[in-house]
Order: sequence, then structure tokens, then C-alpha cells
Amino acid sequence: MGLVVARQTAGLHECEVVGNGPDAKGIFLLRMRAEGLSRALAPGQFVNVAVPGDATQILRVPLSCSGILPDEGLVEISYAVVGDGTRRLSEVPVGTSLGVVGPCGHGWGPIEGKALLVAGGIGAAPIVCEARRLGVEGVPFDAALGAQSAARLWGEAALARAGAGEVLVATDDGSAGIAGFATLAAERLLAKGGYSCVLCCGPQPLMAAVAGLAGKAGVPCLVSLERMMSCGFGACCTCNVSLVGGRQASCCMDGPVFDASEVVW
Amino acid sequence: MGLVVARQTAGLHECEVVGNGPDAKGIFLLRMRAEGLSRALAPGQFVNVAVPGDATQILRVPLSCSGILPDEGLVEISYAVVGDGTRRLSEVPVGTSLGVVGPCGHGWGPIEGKALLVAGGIGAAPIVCEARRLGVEGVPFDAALGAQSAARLWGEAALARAGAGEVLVATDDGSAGIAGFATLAAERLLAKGGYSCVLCCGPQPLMAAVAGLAGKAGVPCLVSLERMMSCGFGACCTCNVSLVGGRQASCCMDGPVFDASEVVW
Amino acid sequence: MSGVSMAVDLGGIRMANPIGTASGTFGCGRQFEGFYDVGRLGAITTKGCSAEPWNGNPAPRVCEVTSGIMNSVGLQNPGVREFVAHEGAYLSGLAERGCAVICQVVGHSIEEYASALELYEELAPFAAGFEVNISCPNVAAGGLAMGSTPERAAEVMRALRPLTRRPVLVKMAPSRVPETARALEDAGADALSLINTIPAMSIDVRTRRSRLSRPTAGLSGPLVHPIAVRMVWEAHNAVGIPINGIGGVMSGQDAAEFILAGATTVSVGTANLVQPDSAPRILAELERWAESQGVHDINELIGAFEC
Amino acid sequence: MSGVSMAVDLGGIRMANPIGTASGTFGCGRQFEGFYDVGRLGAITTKGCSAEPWNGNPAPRVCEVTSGIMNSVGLQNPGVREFVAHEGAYLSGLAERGCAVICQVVGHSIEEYASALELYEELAPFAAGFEVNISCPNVAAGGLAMGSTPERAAEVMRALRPLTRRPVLVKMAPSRVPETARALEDAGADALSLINTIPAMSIDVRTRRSRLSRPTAGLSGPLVHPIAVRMVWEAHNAVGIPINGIGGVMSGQDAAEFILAGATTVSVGTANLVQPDSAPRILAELERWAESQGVHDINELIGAFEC
Ligand SMILES: Cc1cc2nc3c(=O)[nH]c(=O)nc-3n(C[C@H](O)[C@H](O)[C@H](O)COP(=O)(O)OP(=O)(O)OC[C@H]3O[C@@H](n4cnc5c(N)ncnc54)[C@H](O)[C@@H]3O)c2cc1C
Ligand SMILES: Cc1cc2nc3c(=O)[nH]c(=O)nc-3n(C[C@H](O)[C@H](O)[C@H](O)COP(=O)(O)OP(=O)(O)OC[C@H]3O[C@@H](n4cnc5c(N)ncnc54)[C@H](O)[C@@H]3O)c2cc1C
Ligand SMILES: Cc1cc2nc3c(=O)[nH]c(=O)nc-3n(C[C@H](O)[C@H](O)[C@H](O)COP(=O)(O)O)c2cc1C
Ligand SMILES: Cc1cc2nc3c(=O)[nH]c(=O)nc-3n(C[C@H](O)[C@H](O)[C@H](O)COP(=O)(O)O)c2cc1C
Ligand code: FES
Ligand code: FES
Repeated sequence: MGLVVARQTAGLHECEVVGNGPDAKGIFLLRMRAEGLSRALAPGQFVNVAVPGDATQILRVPLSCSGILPDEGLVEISYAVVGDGTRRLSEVPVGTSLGVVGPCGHGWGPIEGKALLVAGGIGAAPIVCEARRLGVEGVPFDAALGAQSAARLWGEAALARAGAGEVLVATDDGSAGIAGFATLAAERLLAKGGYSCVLCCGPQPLMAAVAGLAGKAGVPCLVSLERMMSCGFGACCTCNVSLVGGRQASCCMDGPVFDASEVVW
Repeated sequence: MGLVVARQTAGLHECEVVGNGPDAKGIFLLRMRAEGLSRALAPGQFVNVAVPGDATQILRVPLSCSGILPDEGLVEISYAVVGDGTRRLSEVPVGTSLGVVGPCGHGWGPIEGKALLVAGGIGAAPIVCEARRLGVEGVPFDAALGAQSAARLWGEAALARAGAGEVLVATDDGSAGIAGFATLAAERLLAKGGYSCVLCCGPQPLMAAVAGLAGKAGVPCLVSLERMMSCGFGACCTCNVSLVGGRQASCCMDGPVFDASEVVW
Repeated sequence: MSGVSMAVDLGGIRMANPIGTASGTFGCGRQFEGFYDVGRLGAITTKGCSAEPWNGNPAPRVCEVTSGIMNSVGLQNPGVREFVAHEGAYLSGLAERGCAVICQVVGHSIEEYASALELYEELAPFAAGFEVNISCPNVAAGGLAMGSTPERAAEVMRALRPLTRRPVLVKMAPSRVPETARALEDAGADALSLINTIPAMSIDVRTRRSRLSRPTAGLSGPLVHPIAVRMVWEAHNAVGIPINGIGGVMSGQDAAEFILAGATTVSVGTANLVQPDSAPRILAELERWAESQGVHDINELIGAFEC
Repeated sequence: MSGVSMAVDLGGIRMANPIGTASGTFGCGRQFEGFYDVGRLGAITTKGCSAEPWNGNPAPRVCEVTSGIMNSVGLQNPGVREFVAHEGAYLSGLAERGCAVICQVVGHSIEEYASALELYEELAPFAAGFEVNISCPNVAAGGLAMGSTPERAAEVMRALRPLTRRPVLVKMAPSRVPETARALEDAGADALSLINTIPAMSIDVRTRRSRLSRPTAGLSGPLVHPIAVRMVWEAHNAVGIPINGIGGVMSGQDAAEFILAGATTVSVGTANLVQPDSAPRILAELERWAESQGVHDINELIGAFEC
């Protein structure tokens, strides 16, 4: 385990939308034809997408890839509609050409032993992407997956299909799986023991809590952080992550995946 | 003849586009369902149209009506694509609802005797609209019509259909009618005599020249002026027209039709 | 009916709600009666008027820039006398309908300001108060704005203070805000309006000429809003008198930002021109926001920005 | 191949063409090599570096506003020594490829500026010149910007002037432009860069808090362009030294406006972040415009605005 993944230099890509529609309540699946990108991307990396439709909004939207299909030349992105940019993205019709900057950041890196994947909400996107790689590489893993409700739950089937030993679901309202946050599911799985690492993505409080649990259990933990971003490739310092010891890292270049023990929560 | 047309107060209208396509080279015809407007508008008045497609451009586009069809509840606008706003308008699909402020300004007013209509380029829009009224009211008129080329010529058939005694066409390149500006055509017709008034719309130099010709011939002349505008209904003073004697008029409220002898050219 | 009390007091001008309109973007109000009942607004500010008529600048006077407009109207106005003769009856009626009428005065020198204010004081019983626009070119100082330094701004205010007992607002230029605000408060201003348009320039690169009839002109519209909010906050931190926030207000949310930053009232400007029914919509949105914040009185939200 | 000679001289910094990049929006240049050959640019300006490392402000550091962005990076930097250790080799190579490297220095006091410049003077033979960013908070003056008055700005410049024989630019804040420009020219600046970001504020009206980690932040992007053009014109009219125009340049036309208003060079900022290949496109568009204007040398167009 480690973060030493050779960095690809980000480039500009024109990607044709071949699919874009709802996949769960408030969650959309975007599929883009992106030959070059699909060969360059690794799970945990992200792309910075220019969303058309409102010229007054100039920033791109950073989105992890949830699926990388180099054989078909496709990249999949699963996104939650939370504000104006993602709403506009959800209205982009098939056939549109999107300007995409990527690959950005580095991915989860090589994983050995048995992994515990923990995801909350749309944080499942880079987790599912990684699960598929683990499955292909034959690395065993379990997953704890949280969502607000059964309707908003995304990723359960994909994790199972990818070869998860166990997928423990938690929903805030108890409408699927156990009632509670993903933290609870993670705690139960961690208690079983046998994990060599934890990979986590979701709301910041979830990641902080899981980092704490993993720390207590003595298991290394990787988290995929989110920050407000502009460039996505290390040019502007707007995406800082404070690390222990006072160092400032950039989420887009030094992350988005960080060793949880190095992050100031 | 005179400018004492009772002013309608401008209102906000949502108008459905029922037709929008090319009508001559670089000239489009927009047809809108606009029940209220179609009954309120008079030839020479204009509307101020919010054109969708680029939220960074906040001003409306002022456009004269070229056709008023109260029986069908339709308003027609003929416009030249000259910049970004009119280009975006030309891309508006049928079915779109446009936000329209109008009726704006006052029209040509009552005409007696025989009228000479003079138009250059898309200035023919409010002239054709007036010609139709004159035709219906049985007021005799001739017309001088100029354009850059035969392909860009717009309004000839409509003027003839409206009942023009004579339509003398001039094109800059001689590809239709006489070679030269509309001024030349106007001069020839004026020389025949018998006109009680001249109504003119087109590029500012054309209007200034025709105002001069009419003045020399002793025939009253009305011109429909253009100014960069913001509101279109008298709220901002951005559309000023300098009148002789130092008075400042507003193009949108005191015009767009002015007595040519009162304008500082 | 909203549960939130919306009435505010702008330095002695009592308003039924915080939403007014910015000088120069609202005619005298009459022009908007075809769009909605203007009497529902908290206030209107009339266009700047001088003692004698001003011709303003030649056309073109307006052009579009990214998310805004530039204007060089140049304070064209018919003079106070003629303005009141034409619009006084309408404005008296508007005041009776519950909308505060604020009359703006302009001048090229302190004497000209004083004459305009004296005329209004005499001819305009309907005026709830006056607004002094100090962005006019100062003839004595070679065309520099009357309010270009805190000292000069205060000089104008001090000279006008004795001429009326009605509230006097000063419309500030978007520069040197804290110092100027303090100087104006000391000079007796009852409230401050800010911001006026931001000097800007737009060149037609084909002709190498200005897109307007003058080299520079005033920028307004949505693009100025984040700058204006900062300036209102600076003024709020600098003085104790109330503030009328102006600049790029297109929505109730924009108005709410001003109120949180310390504005007691908010004036809608360019939005009136591009969407004539903006002001009442903004008022309704502001009211809904105040409700959602769980307050009983909009005054509880003034300056409630948390740093 | 264009027929127009594009080479310019920015106060002693010779540039192959007028297009550079603005400090803080271009990393050290290396980040853009995946998008295009950075060596084709006239210049790059590195991010502001101080003698000792600065941590900058907490997240969030950026938010979107209408046609622009606001940032509160707070001049995070690893210090001159570390910066040169990491990027010196790349920057030396870039300079050899024909792109002028301008190193920006920041400080909280005149002493800190001087230390940073001295370090660069010693460690950075690749630097064609230096840019002094006077928008940093002045610790001695309670956090007011070092360049907040013409006097203070000049003081910084005077102190730094003896420390290097290479050209020194000053990056000006967007306020009191003519006075400050004159004071800086008198103090020995070789050229002026303007504008830096405009202080602004954006409030989340639901939470009543700033959308960034600090109450105010710096505005940039297309919305600032008309204001920046006016300021460049003011500076051009006020001083004889050359000007580097910055602010909202998204197209060759925007760059052309700066040049007509009196800028010798133009720096691209926010555009680099939103569309990484902007700078070379802008250069190509500028070249085409110069051609269409029928000149043989871009220098003929500097200040060629006709009023
Ligand atoms: C490296 C990275 C990978 C991401 N991957 C995914 C993904 O795979 N799927 C997905 O649905 N979302 C992902 N996000 C979050 C996504 O970028 C934001 O939801 C999106 O930018 C919101 O934009 P908006 O205009 O719709 O909302 P806005 O109206 O701008 O904001 C809505 C909410 O989202 C937050 N937000 C806005 N921009 C960002 C941002 N850049 N980073 C974090 N929060 C933000 C705001 O603070 C606000 O709370 C990722 C973010 C980062 C930084
Ligand atoms: C009362 C009135 C009635 C009009 N009627 C018609 C009509 O029936 N058909 C028609 O094709 N055009 C008409 N126009 C002109 C039309 O408004 C402009 O062509 C249009 O606004 C250009 O917008 P744009 O964004 O496409 O071009 P821009 O890129 O904004 O400008 C292109 C050119 O048009 C000029 N222009 C822009 N706006 C105006 C304006 N408001 N007035 C005058 N010139 C302008 C500019 O100076 C420039 O030369 C009328 C204008 C007015 C004032
Ligand atoms: C066309 C126009 C005319 C204006 N005339 C005046 C004026 O006479 N007096 C004044 O103080 N401000 C005037 N202003 C400035 C506005 O009152 C307001 O301060 C500025 O436009 C910023 O607000 P906004 O962005 O909401 O328009 C004018 C603005 C515009 C757009
Ligand atoms: C993210 C970001 C970081 C910046 N950092 C600096 C800096 O370190 N030093 C500086 O002088 N200006 C800095 N600036 C300001 C830019 O150099 C430029 O002056 C300003 O953004 C205006 O230009 P623009 O509109 O093209 O971005 C920064 C701007 C941005 C957007
Ligand atoms: S987003 Fe620009 S450095 Fe990370
Ligand atoms: S366009 Fe506003 S007054 Fe004429």
C-alpha cells in the first residue's frame, strides 16, 4: 500500500456523451467516449469537466470516475445532483461533446492483503471503481456502504458484482440494511478483523470517523478528500489540504487520495 | 400627419415562437403568438426581446414589428443577423417562449395624402409594416427600397402586395434594380412630386440624406431612428436623440419615429 | 401574508420594506406602473437632478459587457423645477400610496448642489428625503468627481446639511469606502447609499475607439455585486449610520447578502432595465428568505453576517 | 508565420511576444506542459514567494460568482529557497527556451520583501526580472495591504530598488491607480503590473457565513476586465514606464483592449485555470488582430486607443 503512483500529466480531452441518465434517486450515470482518458485513468483519479449551459459559471466540476472501460474506450462517472453545475450536467444530452481535463490527481495505489472499502452517498463512485480493480486483480475485500435512504443507495450491486466478500449496507432512515451511518457498518466489519487497509470516501465527517476507527484498530486508512477546486492540476493552490506537521498539500495533485493519518481533520 | 399617437404603456409578455427562419440572405422572420401585443401594437412601434442562450449578455434586443396580425394573434419581426444577440435569436427553436417588453415607443401616426416610403436594408421592417396599414386604409404610396445586393433585398414583394403604386429598388452592387444607394431611388421618386410626406428607416446616413432631400423638396419627413438601448420604456435615458434647440429626447419613448426636421443629424 | 415585519428606518426615512430602486434606473417610477403596483416598494430614488437642466453625453450611452452594462448617460436631467412640474403629481400620489420618494440632487460645484437641494426643499413636499450623488464631475477640480476624496465628499455634505431638516443620504462612489464613509458620517449624513457605478472602459478593437461616446463609463449589473457587498460591509464596519446597499441586485438572495453585510435597505438598479418586474419579485424573495431564517423582524438580520 | 513583429520590451525584460501568465494562476509553468509548449509564451510570472514559507488560508479557498471566481489562497508558498530548489531546473530550461521568467516576491514587511528579493537575486540566475506584489497584508499596519496608499507602495519599491539590477515590476492593487503609479515610477519601478484581484465578498445567505474561509477574498475572471482596462489606461496616462495589463483576459480581443489602452504586455490569469490552453490561443488571436490592423510591429498598437 502507498501513494507512489506515477503521475500522468493532465491533458485536455473532448469526450462525447454516450449516456447520461438517472441511476438512483438524485444520482446520475454519465458515460463518455474517451479513448485516451480511458487508458490513462486509474481508480481514485478524477477529471475536471466543463459543463455547458451557463456562461456565467466558469469553473469546471471535478468528478471521480466510477467506471474505466479501456477496451470500449469509455469512462463512467456517477454523480449526485447537488447544485447548479451538476444539475446542468444532468441535462446534457447524448451526443454532446464535453471538454474534460484529466487524468487529475493520483489513485488509490496498489493494495495488498484484504481491504475494507467504506463509502457514504456518492462517495461510492471512486470506491466502486477501485472495487472493480480489486476484483479483477483478485484482492479480497468487504464493503460498508451508507446512504440517506434505500432510494438513494448507490453501488451495492456493483460492489457485489465486483466480488465483495460482504457488503454491509446502512441507511440513515433504516429503509435498507442497518439503520445508521456508514460508520456503524464500517465499525461492525472492522470488528471482524483481518483487514490490511481501509479505503474510504464520503462526507468529511464519515471520513474523519472512519479514519479514527481504523487508527484505533491499527489498520492503515486511505481517504479520498473533496475540496472546492479551480484548475484540478496543481496550478492555483485553491484546493489545499492541511497535513499534520503544518504542511499544506494540494487535493488535486497530492490527492485526492491521502493517508488518513497525515490529514488534519 | 403628426406624432400624437396615444401611448400604450409597455407591459411584459410571454410570446411563443411559432416560426423563425431565414427570409433573405442574413435576414430572418420571427413569428410569435402574442394575443395581447398583436392588438396593442401599431406600425413603427417596437418590442424589446430577451434572447436566451447566453446569461452573460443581459440586455434585450429592440426590434420593430414588421407584421401585426391581431386576427391571428400573431406578431412578426424581421431581423438582420448582425451580432451575438441576433445570432442567438436566429437559433431560437419554434416552441420557445420569449419574454417581450412592449409595445414600446410610438408609431408613424396618421398619414394623409400620398406617402413616399424609403427603406434601406432591414430598415424595411417598420416600413413594410406601415405599408400594410396604408394599403388597408387606402392611403396611396410609393416606395424606394435599397439593399446591399439582390440576395439581401427584403420587402419588395411585401410592399407591392401591400398596394404600392411603384417600388423602386436600388442595390449597392446593381444586382437588382438601379445601382446605388436607396437615396438614389428616393431622389428619383421625389422628383416626380406629389408626395405629402416621406417615411424613412435605414442606416443613419440614409436617413440623414433622405431628410435632406425631403427638406429641399419641402415635403415633411418622418424617420425611425435606432439607438443603443437598455430598457425600451423610458426609465434609463440611455437612448438619447439630440433635437434641434438643444433638447434631448429619448428614442424609446419620444421615438423611435421622429420628425426629421427636429433631429440633429 | 408573511410573518416577518419588513418595515425599516433608513436614517429617518421610514420604509414599509427594505426594497427600493436605484437612481437613474427607474425613471420617476411612473414608467413601471404598467408592470406592477409601484406603491408596494419601500422607496424609489428619482434620477439625479440639478438646479439647471443638463444635456448629458452624446449617444451611444450604453453597451454590454460580460454580465453587466456600461452607461455614460452623464446625468442628463431637465432640472429640478421642470422635473417637479412634470412628475410632482405622480410622486405625491406615490408617497401617499406608502412608497417613500427619495429625490437625488447633483451638481458640478457645492453651489450647484445647494441650489438643487434648495429647489427640492421648496418644491417637493412629497420627498421623504434626499440623496446627494457625489460622483458628478467637479468643474473646479478639472472634472475629478466631487466625491473623489473623503475630504471633498465631506465638504459637499457639510455645505448641504443646514439646507434641509429632512434626511440626507449620500450616494458614494466605489472607492476609499471606509474613510469616505467616516468623513460623511462626521459631516452629518443621515445614511449612505453605495455603490454607484464603477468606472470602466470597453474598446472596440477594430476601430480602436471606445464603444461609448466617452473613454470611460459606469459599470453596473450582476458583475458588480460581490464588490458592492464588500464595500457595504466595509462601510457598515466604519460607521453607525444606516446603509442603503446598491449594486448588481438581481434576486432576493443578492438583497439578503447586502442586509447580512450591514445594509438596512437595498436598491435595485440595472435589474429594472433588463427585467422590468424585478423589484417586487426581489422583495417577495427577500421576505421568503427572512422567514426561512426564522426571524420576526427583518431588522434582526441587518449586519447578521458571521465571520 | 505572421507578418507582425510581436517582440516587446517590458521595462528591460525582453519578450518574444506580449502574452504572459499572471502570478498564482500558472503554478511554475510545468503544470501546463501537458497542454502546450510553455516556451512559446512571452513570459510567465511565478507565484508569490516569501523568504520563509507561508501556509496561506484554510479551505475553502475558491468560490464561483457571476462570470468570475473569488479566491483566498492567502499567498501560500514554500519560500524562495524551497521553490527554487524544486522548480529552478525547470525554470532555467524554460528561460533557455525563450520564455522570460519573472519571479514574484511577497512579504509582510519591507524587511521580508527585501529578504525574499535578496534570496532570489542570489539563487535565481534564470529570472529575467522580478515582480513585487504589494497586495500583501502589512503586519505593522494591522493587516492593511502594503500597497494600500501611494506612499506605502513607494516605500516598498524604494527599499527594494538597490537590491537588484534586474528589472523590477510592481503588481498594483486595483485602487488609487494614477497616484500610486506615479509614486512607484518615482520610486524606481521599471514597469507596473495591474490589476491584482479586486477585494470582494460572497455570503451564503442560508448559513449567514462567507462562502470562503475569510470574510473577503479576491475577485478575478472575465467580470473584472472592463475595470482593469480603465485602470491600465489611467496608469498609462499617468506614467512613462511600461505596463503589464492583467484582469479577465479570456480572448485575444481582451488582450488587444489592454494593448490599445496602453499595456506593453498582457498576462492571462483565471483563464489558465478554467481552460488550460488559453494563453497560446490568446496569443494567436492577438497576432491575428494585429495583422488585421495592418501594422508591422505590435508596438505600434500600444496605447493606440483613440478618444
Ligand atoms: C476530487 C473530487 C472528486 C469528486 N468526485 C465526485 C463524484 O464522483 N461524484 C459526485 O457526485 N461528486 C463528486 N465530487 C463533488 C462534486 O465536484 C461537487 O458535488 C460539484 O462540484 C458540485 O457542483 P454544483 O455546481 O452542482 O454545486 P454547487 O452549487 O457549486 O455546490 C453544491 C454543494 O457542493 C459543494 N461543492 C461544490 N463544488 C465542490 C467541489 N469542487 N468539491 C467539493 N464540494 C463541492 C458546495 O460546497 C455545496 O455544498 C468530487 C469532488 C472532488 C473535489
Ligand atoms: C427601435 C429599434 C428598432 C429596431 N428594429 C429592428 C428590426 O426590426 N430589425 C432589425 O434587424 N434590427 C432592428 N433594430 C436593430 C437591432 O436592435 C440591432 O441590430 C441589435 O440590437 C443588434 O444586436 P446584436 O447583439 O445582434 O449585435 P451587437 O453585437 O450588439 O451589435 C452589432 C451591431 O449592431 C449595433 N447595435 C447593437 N444594438 C443596437 C441597438 N439597440 N440599436 C441600434 N444598433 C444596435 C451595434 O452598434 C453594432 O454595430 C432596431 C433597433 C432599434 C433601436
Ligand atoms: C442607465 C443608468 C443610469 C444611472 N443614473 C444614475 C444617476 O442618475 N444617479 C446615480 O446616483 N446613479 C445612477 N446610476 C447608478 C445606479 O443608481 C446604481 O448605483 C448602479 O447602477 C449599481 O447598481 P446596479 O448594479 O443594480 O445597477 C445609473 C445606472 C444606470 C445603469
Ligand atoms: C487562484 C489565484 C491565485 C492568485 N495568486 C496570486 C499571487 O500569488 N500573486 C499575485 O500577485 N496575484 C495573484 N493572483 C491574481 C492574478 O495574478 C491576477 O492579478 C488576477 O487574477 C486578475 O487577472 P485574471 O482576471 O486574468 O485572473 C491570483 C489569482 C487567482 C485566481
Ligand atoms: S485545484 Fe488548482 S491547485 Fe488544486
Ligand atoms: S432605453 Fe431606457 S429610456 Fe430609452
